[in-house]
Amino acid sequence: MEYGLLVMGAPYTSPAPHSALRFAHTLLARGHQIGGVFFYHEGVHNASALMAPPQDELNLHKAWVELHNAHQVPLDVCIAAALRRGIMSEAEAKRHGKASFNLEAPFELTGLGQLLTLQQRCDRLITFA
Amino acid sequence: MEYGLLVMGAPYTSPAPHSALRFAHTLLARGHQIGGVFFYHEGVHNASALMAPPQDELNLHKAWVELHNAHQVPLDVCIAAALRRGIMSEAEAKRHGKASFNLEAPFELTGLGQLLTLQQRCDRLITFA
Amino acid sequence: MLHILTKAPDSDAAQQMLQAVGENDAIILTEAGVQAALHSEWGGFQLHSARIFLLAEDVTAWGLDDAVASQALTAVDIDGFIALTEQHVQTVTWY
Amino acid sequence: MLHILTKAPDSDAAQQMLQAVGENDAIILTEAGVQAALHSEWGGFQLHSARIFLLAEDVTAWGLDDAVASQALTAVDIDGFIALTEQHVQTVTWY
Amino acid sequence: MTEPNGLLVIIRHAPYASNLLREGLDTALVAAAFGQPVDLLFLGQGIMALLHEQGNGAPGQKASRPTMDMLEMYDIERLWTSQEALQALELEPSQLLGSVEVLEAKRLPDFLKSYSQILNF
Amino acid sequence: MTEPNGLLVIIRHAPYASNLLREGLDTALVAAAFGQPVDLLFLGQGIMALLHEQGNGAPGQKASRPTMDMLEMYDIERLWTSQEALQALELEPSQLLGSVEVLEAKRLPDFLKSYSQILNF
Repeated sequence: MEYGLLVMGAPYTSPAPHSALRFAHTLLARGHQIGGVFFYHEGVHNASALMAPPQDELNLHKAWVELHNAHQVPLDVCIAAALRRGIMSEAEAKRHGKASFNLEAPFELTGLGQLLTLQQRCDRLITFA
Repeated sequence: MEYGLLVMGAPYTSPAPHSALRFAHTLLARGHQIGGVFFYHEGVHNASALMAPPQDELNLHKAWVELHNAHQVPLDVCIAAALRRGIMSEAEAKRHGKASFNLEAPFELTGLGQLLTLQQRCDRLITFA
Repeated sequence: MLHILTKAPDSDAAQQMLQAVGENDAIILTEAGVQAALHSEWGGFQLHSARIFLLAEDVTAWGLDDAVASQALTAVDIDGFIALTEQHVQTVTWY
Repeated sequence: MLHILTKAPDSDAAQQMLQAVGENDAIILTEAGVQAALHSEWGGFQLHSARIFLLAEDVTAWGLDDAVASQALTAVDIDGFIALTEQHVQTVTWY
Repeated sequence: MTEPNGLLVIIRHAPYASNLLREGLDTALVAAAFGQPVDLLFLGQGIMALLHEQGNGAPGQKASRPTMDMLEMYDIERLWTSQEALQALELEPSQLLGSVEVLEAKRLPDFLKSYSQILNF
Repeated sequence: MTEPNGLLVIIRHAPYASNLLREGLDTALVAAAFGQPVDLLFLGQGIMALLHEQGNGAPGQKASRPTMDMLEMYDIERLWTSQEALQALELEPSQLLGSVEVLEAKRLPDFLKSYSQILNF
């Protein structure tokens, strides 16, 4: 089946991203497809390239990038939720006159419509929050 | 009296930063001093120079900077809480091999000892969470 | 001691606070805490009604001015909140 | 319908979920939800015990293996969690 | 509520306390703009968004009321809550926005099943 | 608990559920490293950190147990909880780490007042 995942919790604050990652890897091992992961609410912090947890803790940003690299899972981030929380791409940084940015590929800023499309297209949408 | 403020909530998720800012301005208007604001837990996101809320919403990062500029209030950010959440200064970015950063003066990364010093030095410590 | 409650009156935070409030303590309800105005039987009012304050700005934002007036509760503005922190050396926030 | 509970059994989320669970629904308790294992009288067990599952990895992390065993509750690993989502077209998370 | 493509957005968090109410309403508005039929169900603290006395926002925070008022413009006309959820907050239907419909809690399971898609905020 | 400079750190949030437990314990450890007398009070969900059966951490998340075990090394020897808080979780003192002392809830107000400083996590 094709699954969509909605992640609403921030790394190192909510266990939701950890649960979502475990779920994602096991889904793929069972032969399912993942149509996309959508990051909303505090979940947008998963996309921050600047996170630097202690070395004995999982780097969640890196773990999502590895999931993408191994399985081409799209990682979509709600742009409105991201911008107000300080998560932005190089293009948005330019538009807002900021000197730096913290979101880059494979994470992509996108609109909420992407979440609704994901829900409609996939056989299952599972929320981690 | 001298007050210390501890801010534990993130902008646009918790009302705590708004409450703390209102409290801070009214404190100063009443003739009190603010020995420092310490940002811990999710409160570290207040320090993000990359936040770009819609124009009809208060930019909390800017509001803290203005508080500092007008009244020289120290804005201290717990370094351990900040790094794991993707908040880092130029110096830390270099140390961690990151190409960009999102925390700059007047926000300062500091250790938890600063919170304990603030509590001991000030007449009052008020937590916003 | 001054207790600040920022969560709803049926929250874990509120229940823990009520066990920690002593005889000469005061309570200020802010943010989601102002919803206590809807619950006249809330434990806080039973035990400590004389020393409970609600932050007026938050009461108005939450649409609870009528509830506060009809129950004759005491609202204070942010100056009043600060005055309470001046009167009590120790302040604990329950969130 | 499959209901995922990620908060403690006395939380708002748990109470709302219990009102929404229908006759052919299943529940999986994950993250803080696994604490229901400590509360044999929890509303969920009264109403729906045959269709309640606990996520084994979270049970172990929370130190609740003994509680799950002594109450003869059903723990499933993450493969079992996914199997539940395969069986139910609709999944709702209460958090 | 029996349309095949119907989306139910459940709102369970209060205005100001977090951004979940706002983000849930935004989701409903975008779905409606895409032409999807959308209803809203308010439970628990989410009901606080329905008080007609809601003010202009906490100082510095944006009020949710203007967003609530946009719902009708986007043809989101059915707002639901449950009798028991109202009672828990000691609110009367008369204190809510006029358009809110009240369900008995025991009808909730069938109510949820009548939607093909649900998002829970 | 009657020392003039004593700090009480109150822990009210569970392991894994948020980072507040960890950040509260870190604060206690730093205070102790600075030579400040520190006690810990566990209430509500915070008590879950005291279960001696606590495992190795949820997959991918760091366990809190090693940090708990560091407390003694830093001379943080008094861990408190309340009778009523334990009962609410249906836990017996025998399920907790051996060093935990149990207060009656009615003693809590005076207990808090015996510390010159309090931080609430």
